[in-house]
Amino acid sequence: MRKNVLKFLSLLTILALMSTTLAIVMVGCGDKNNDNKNDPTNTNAIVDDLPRGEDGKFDATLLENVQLNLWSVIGLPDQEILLDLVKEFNKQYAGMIEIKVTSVGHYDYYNALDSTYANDYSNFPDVCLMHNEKNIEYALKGYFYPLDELIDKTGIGIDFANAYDNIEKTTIHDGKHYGIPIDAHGYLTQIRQDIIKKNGLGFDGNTRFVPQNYEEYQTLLEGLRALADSGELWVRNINLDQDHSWYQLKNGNPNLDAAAQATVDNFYPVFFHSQESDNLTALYVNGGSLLDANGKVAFQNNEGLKQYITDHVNRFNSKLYGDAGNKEAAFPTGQVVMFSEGPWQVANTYDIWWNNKQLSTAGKLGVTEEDAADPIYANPYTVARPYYMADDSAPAETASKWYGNGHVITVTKKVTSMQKVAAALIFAEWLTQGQDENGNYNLTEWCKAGHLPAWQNVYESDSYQAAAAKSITLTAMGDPADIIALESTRYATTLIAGLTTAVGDIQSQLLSVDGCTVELALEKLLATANSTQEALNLLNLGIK
Amino acid sequence: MANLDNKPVDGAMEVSSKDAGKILKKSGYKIANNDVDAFVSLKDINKIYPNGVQAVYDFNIDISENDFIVLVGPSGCGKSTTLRMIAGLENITSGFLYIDKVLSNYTSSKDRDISMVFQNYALYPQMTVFDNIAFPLRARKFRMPMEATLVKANTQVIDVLNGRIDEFKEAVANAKDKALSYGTAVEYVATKMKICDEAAKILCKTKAADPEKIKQSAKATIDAETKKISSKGYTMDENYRLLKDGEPQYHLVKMSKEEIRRRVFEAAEILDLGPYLDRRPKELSGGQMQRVALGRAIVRNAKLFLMDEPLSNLDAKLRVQMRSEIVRIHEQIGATTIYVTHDQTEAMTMATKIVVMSKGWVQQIGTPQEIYYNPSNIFVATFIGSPAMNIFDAEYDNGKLLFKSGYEISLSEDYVARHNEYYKAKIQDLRRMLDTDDFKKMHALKVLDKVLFSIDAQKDAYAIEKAVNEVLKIVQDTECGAAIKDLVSHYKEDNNGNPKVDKKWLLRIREPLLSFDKIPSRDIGILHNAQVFSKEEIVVEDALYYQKPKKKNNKKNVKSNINLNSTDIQFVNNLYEVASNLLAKCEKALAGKHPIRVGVRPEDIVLNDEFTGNKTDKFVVNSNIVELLGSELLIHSEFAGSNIIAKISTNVLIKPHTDVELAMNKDKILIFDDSCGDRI
Amino acid sequence: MARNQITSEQYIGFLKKKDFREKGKFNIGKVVSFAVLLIFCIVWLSPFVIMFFGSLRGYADTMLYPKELFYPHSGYTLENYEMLLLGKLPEGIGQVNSVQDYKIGTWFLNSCFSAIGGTVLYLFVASLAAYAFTFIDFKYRNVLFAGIIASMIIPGAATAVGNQSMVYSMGLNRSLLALIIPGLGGVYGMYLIKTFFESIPKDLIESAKMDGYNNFKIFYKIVLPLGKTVLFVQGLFGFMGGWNDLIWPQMLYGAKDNDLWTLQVGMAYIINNSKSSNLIGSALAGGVICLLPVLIMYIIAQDKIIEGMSSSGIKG
Amino acid sequence: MAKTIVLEEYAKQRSKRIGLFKKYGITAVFLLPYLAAFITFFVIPLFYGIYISLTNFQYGKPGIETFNSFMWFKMIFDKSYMPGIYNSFWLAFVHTIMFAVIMVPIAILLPLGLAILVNQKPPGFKLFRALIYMPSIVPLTASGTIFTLLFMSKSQHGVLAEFFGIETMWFIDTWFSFNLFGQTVEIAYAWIPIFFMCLWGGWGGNFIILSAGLQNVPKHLYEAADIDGCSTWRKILNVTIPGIKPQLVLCLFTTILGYLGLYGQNYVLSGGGPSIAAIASMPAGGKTSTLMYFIQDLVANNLQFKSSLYGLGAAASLVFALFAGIISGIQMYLTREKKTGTKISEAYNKWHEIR
Repeated sequence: MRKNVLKFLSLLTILALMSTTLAIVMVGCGDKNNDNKNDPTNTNAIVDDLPRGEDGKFDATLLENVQLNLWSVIGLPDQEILLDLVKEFNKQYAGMIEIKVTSVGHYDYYNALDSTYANDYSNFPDVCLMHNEKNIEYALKGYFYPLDELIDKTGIGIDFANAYDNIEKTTIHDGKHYGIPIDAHGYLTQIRQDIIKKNGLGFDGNTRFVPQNYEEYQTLLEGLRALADSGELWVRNINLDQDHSWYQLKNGNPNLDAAAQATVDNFYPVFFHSQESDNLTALYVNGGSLLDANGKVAFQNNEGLKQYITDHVNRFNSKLYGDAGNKEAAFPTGQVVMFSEGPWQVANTYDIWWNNKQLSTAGKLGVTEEDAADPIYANPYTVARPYYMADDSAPAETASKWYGNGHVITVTKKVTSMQKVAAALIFAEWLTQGQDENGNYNLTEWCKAGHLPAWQNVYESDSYQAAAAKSITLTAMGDPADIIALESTRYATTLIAGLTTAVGDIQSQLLSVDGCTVELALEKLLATANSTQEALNLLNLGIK
Repeated sequence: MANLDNKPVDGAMEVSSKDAGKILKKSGYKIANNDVDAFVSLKDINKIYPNGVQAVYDFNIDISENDFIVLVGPSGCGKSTTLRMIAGLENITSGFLYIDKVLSNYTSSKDRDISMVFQNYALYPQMTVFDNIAFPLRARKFRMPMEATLVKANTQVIDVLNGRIDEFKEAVANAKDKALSYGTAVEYVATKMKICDEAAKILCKTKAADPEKIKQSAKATIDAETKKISSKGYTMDENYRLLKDGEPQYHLVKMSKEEIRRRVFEAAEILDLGPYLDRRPKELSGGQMQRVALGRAIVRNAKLFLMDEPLSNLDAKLRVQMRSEIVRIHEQIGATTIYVTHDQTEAMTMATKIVVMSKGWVQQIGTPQEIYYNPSNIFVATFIGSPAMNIFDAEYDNGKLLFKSGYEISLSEDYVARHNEYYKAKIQDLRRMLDTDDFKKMHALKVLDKVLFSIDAQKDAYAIEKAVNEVLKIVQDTECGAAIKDLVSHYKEDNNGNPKVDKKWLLRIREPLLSFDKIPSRDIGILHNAQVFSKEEIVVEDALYYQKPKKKNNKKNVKSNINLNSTDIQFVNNLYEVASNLLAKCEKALAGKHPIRVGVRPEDIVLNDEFTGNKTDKFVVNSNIVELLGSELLIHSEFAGSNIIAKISTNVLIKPHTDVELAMNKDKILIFDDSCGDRI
Repeated sequence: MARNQITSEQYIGFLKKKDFREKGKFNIGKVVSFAVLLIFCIVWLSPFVIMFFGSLRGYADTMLYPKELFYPHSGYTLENYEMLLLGKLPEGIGQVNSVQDYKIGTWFLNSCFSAIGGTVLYLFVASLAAYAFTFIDFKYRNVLFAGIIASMIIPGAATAVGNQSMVYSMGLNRSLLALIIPGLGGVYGMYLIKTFFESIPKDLIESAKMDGYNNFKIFYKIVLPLGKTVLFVQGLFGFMGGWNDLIWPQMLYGAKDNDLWTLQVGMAYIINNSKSSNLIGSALAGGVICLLPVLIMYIIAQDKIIEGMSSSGIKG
Repeated sequence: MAKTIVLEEYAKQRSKRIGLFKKYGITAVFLLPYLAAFITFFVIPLFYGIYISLTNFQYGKPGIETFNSFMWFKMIFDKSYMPGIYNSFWLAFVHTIMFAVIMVPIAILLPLGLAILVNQKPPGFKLFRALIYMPSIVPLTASGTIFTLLFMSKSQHGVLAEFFGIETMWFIDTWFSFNLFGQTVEIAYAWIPIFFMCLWGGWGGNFIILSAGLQNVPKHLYEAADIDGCSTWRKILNVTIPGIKPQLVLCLFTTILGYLGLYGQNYVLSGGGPSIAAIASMPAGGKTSTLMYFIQDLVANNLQFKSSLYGLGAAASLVFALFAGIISGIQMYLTREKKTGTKISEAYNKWHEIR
């Protein structure tokens, strides 16, 4: 028997040697323009083949059909608007620049980026239109060029001064821009102002229905809860072609039979806040930050965030917060008064549905004259920024602000010809600063989908202000200056994941059988922060 | 599981049906039949397979204690099926099986206290030989006598301490130094000093340090034990078995490891399997495997041994050796054995009683000499004995046998008497049969069928009229005759005038004819032999009649689903026909000249000048092949139309292809009837 | 003999059998096993029933009347299937932020191609290798076989990145070949086929050799026909494996163009989307669509396979 | 003078050479396709994996890695070096072992019991055989959906919650906790849905192989056991189970490997389970994490880990392979063919001597 084992071992060693040599050989042939990948900051791989006019300056018209492959992270529904804009751009620059857009869903955009970069470099995109949070993380992985130098070289007039620096800061690392910011948006809170008005819980004499600060928000929630518990709360269903008559909770919804009634009758003023942006808003509004000066995880010692978490525990325990469930279904039936969701849904879906004409035509579907006449009852659905996040300890300059992420255009290291770089920059400049013939900015078209422009001149332009007046989302989102974008860090994924896991862990603990106390919640926050710190040390180890 | 020890209740007891169940339950479903005196007896055992093929017809046999019965016959004659029925592996279709006077038709095979050796040995591949043999002992509880073990152990301890301490010490020393892997030292001591394990254990534990103290404690335990036994109302006999008012008590208990080991070693000793006890079956040769299978059967010393062609897988030399071994073991153990084989030499050498079977019927039961010297019919004669008996076709003319080649043998007077008396008895027997009701019914059926199943006859009313009258005449004095008579009269009234033919009505007449239940199996056996062993070929549709070798039974041709309850069954080779033409033949035979078959065993054909006994006239034959078989010579030659074999002692050397003068030993000539093959 | 013709002797035997009422041993084993198996199957197939009925229930009913699973409040609707196959969203739901439209047709064809193609190719290659390992004894045969078997222990993840870069460097990933070629090295199937080939009696092969068959003819004419059953069995296991595999195709094509996706990857994408926006009905419908083709193929093949397996005696 | 050679000698050499070539040629033709696929898609990636685990390999940038002096292995085995990774790895290890210890026997005994029942050939056994195998052809996504629907909470109208009123929050609460080597290990309720999903569809292959094995047990052994007076239960123990030992060993081997590599069910049902705060951001930092989950988190799921900690994933999978190798080695040793000893025959000789 032993002779056999010896033979087996010898065979194994031969196999091992053979394949390791093969592996090294294979790996050797695999390295593609390695130096380009190692040092994220150098741009010397680019060949300067710019067509120059007589005066030595670059002239865009001399470009002959430069092909650009753009990956966009934008999903439906605002995907159509982006594609129209690109079609428009291609028409304007026909023959010179042609951009082909591949849209990869946010679910697997970065997975695709990584695997194509590693294994299938030939399919790697030239231009990436992606989230601004991940800009620095992927730049420092060696995916994107620093743009300032290139902008000067091509002479394309992108003046970062016009951009809001509170949004622009996520694209800057060691003073270099790695991406051109386009827009910004935060998570808005959807509010049933008709229920608030009907039950007389509005502010300044029941005329304003959006709580501007912490106390107003708290009183509104408690008021709704008290009424719901006593059964006097008036609610109605504003879904399309459902019966819109008011009814009090205690005598149940007239047009639902007993079985349906059983599943619907639990009422909560507000559902859990949706994960990412609300946590970051609570952190940034109260002056906190994910990392402190010397790069250590710091979100756990921010007083505001702690208050936000204690609110979570207390409000849930006192039945002010409801389970996540299906927010889109519970809101119109009057089961919940407020919930927070991304802005892209607001404009073209929620607004059209819930502020529909049926609510303003009296006589049909249980709508009384008084309901039809009253502007609030006619369009019960409104949207607002989460003003109530600021704790009293919040510093003045951040108290009225809120967190928002946005999109950014970057030029990838795949591009090795200056022409392509120029074309990309032209497109970026066209999208962000370009104007059509009667002076309104292309960016406004894009912002109509529910985004704030990252550029001041576009914000202040009357074309934008006119569009904003019409769109409920843009008016609600207000001034881009109030947006606090994510600090620029290479660990964005891990840090955001750390914060989200902490809050998520607490929320699910609340749902568990033995509930959750404030001390346990804070303890969990601390523990998760430590483990995130450890993950950071790990990543540092790996990246070195 | 039926418990083994309570008395079987008497089967013949008349009991009200209500409490019959209770009695049966109390006796553990064991019914004894006191008028059955044999140890194992089979009464009218039949086996009909679900597809209608009958494998065993009316098997009757009485086997007494430590008999060696051999069922022998060509393959497919139902011998293995019978054995499996006794073993309980097949259901018994009809008839009663008594093992040790207990009706055990439906007792499961493990309660029948039998052990079996299979043709392919059926050894458990994963167990060692020791485990294979010990398996039956470990598998169940046994009926062991209750013993006062403690008392026995302690008394033995005392008598060892009194006299044999040094012997004990030496045994213990022996046990240790040889590092016996003999289970434990205790068992070695126990076996060596012939004391029970318990005693050996006490001694070894205390190492007989100070004999006095051990003796006190032993005595104390003995008194305590005896007090306990007597309190329970038992008394103790000399070898410590518990008796209750004089009767030894039995209880069901698992056999102890030591007991198992002893028995298996004894079995191994008998079969000298010593060196192979650790081996796996697949590492053994055919002979060894067969001996292990035997060991497994022996070790349980069951009352009944069943062997299903155990030697058929062995080579010739080993087979001879194993045969003598089985016989030796049988004598040593003395258990009744039922042995199945298709090799007639095995049957002759081993059996005390041989059962020759053919096509499901028992041809003859008897001792080997009986079977060899006066076979009951031609099949048994040709089957037993090798080389086979020579058969000649000849004519019998009151006392003289005329062979085809003109050769003539005149028979002695008493033979002629026996011949005529045989035929008279046969004729009388057949006539008796033909008068029985059932045969009359068969006759009536034959007549009716001729009409019923031929299409043209149905048109001609007159033929029906005639047939029906004839049936009436045949049947009028049987008990169903009256019923048929009023049926026929009934026929006359309703269709008055025009004699309308009604098939349904004919079938209704036929119905009472279809029940025959009083035909004794002996008669059916005779008629069966007449069909099978008669000389001229009767086209017998074999498919239905015998157990055909298992063809791929595609649904079409095998009639597994004959609807036997329907009335329009058509009978083929009706028993009545067979009986009647057998009768005709016998009468003709009595009258005068009739064909006959003569059988002479090879050793009875002798050299004319050598043989001094009562021999027939000599005849000259040309020997074409001469085989030398050790001490005898086999001469193959042609005589009277069939080739014959003569067995001659070798002191006279016969060269092939020379003329030889042969003669037949007159009083060893056997005459067989032509039509039914019986020996006259 | 014509119908209903028997000998009188047999008829007498039949009469004896009738009045003795042959009582076969009442087989408790069969009755008990029937009862236990019946209960087991009912309990074990209830999830299938839940899945099927759940997928026939409209979106509104799922929310409002969760209790009425087997008879939905407003009757059975094919709404969920429409959503999956035609991409028609039931009203009352916002735009599900999916990016790729649902190309169930192409995904189904991709799945078929990769599962069937992969299995057939693997059967051919594995049976060739199994033939070599059983019937041709070359120098290091046993050691090599032991080495291959030992490789079964190593988990897939250990070779994941190597495989991935190998596939990309060979440029297989632009087509569906990347799902087929790596699978050809599978060990379990070859092991199964080898154990079965071992049960083929050696003398059959030797006699064929005597008649002048060379190895290929023996392989083609004798070993394959005999090995039909194990090829069927491995075919079933291979097809199931290929059809249900999710991690490997997702790793290869997960990201970009969805016309290279297999049905599993597509369904996983749909189910994740619908589960996040609480469309339980369409998630179940996705499950049913994944399951149906395999189910049909299994029902057709299972009788032959299990019969073949049992009679052929796959030892192991 | 030209070299002379005896003709016969030359003929022998030539035939030997051709023989050699023909034999190896044929084996090459037969073996080549399989071996080529096996080498390129298993052996080379395996050694490439080993190579990666020994260097600080960056996912995106092959070729620039340098030897990292067993950093990843130190991290897995040395508690003080990186406690988070150490804790989450060995917690996953404990989870995998406990689940395998519970699940493997069931996944062998249940199909064995059913195979024996089907082997009794009750009426309609063909239908039963088909139905029993059916759950295991269900793909992971489909069965995942069914079980999530079954185990969802009351507010999400899960079937168990609605129909049977079982209110436990399966994917949140912990069932019980015990401490092991000074650490408290919390067993989450989420393990129950995973257990049922594995119970439902994991063992179809075993059932088929065992029922095939049962057909080959020779009938006459059952008859012999009957005669020897066996009860049905003892018959199963002494005839049926030893008869199908080779199949049982094969099933045991594949089932152990299958459940050691448990990942799909955890990913689909509970996504690694309710997160444990202390190791929340570590790979597989949840209560239903398994070894494979730890590896997949590093190698595929979490992009940040994937790009910079790929080496750790490769190292972990090697440790896993080693560990699986040890377990299958033990299993093979335990189920090997026993050698024939000589103990009993010696005892017999002694016994024979004494008498």
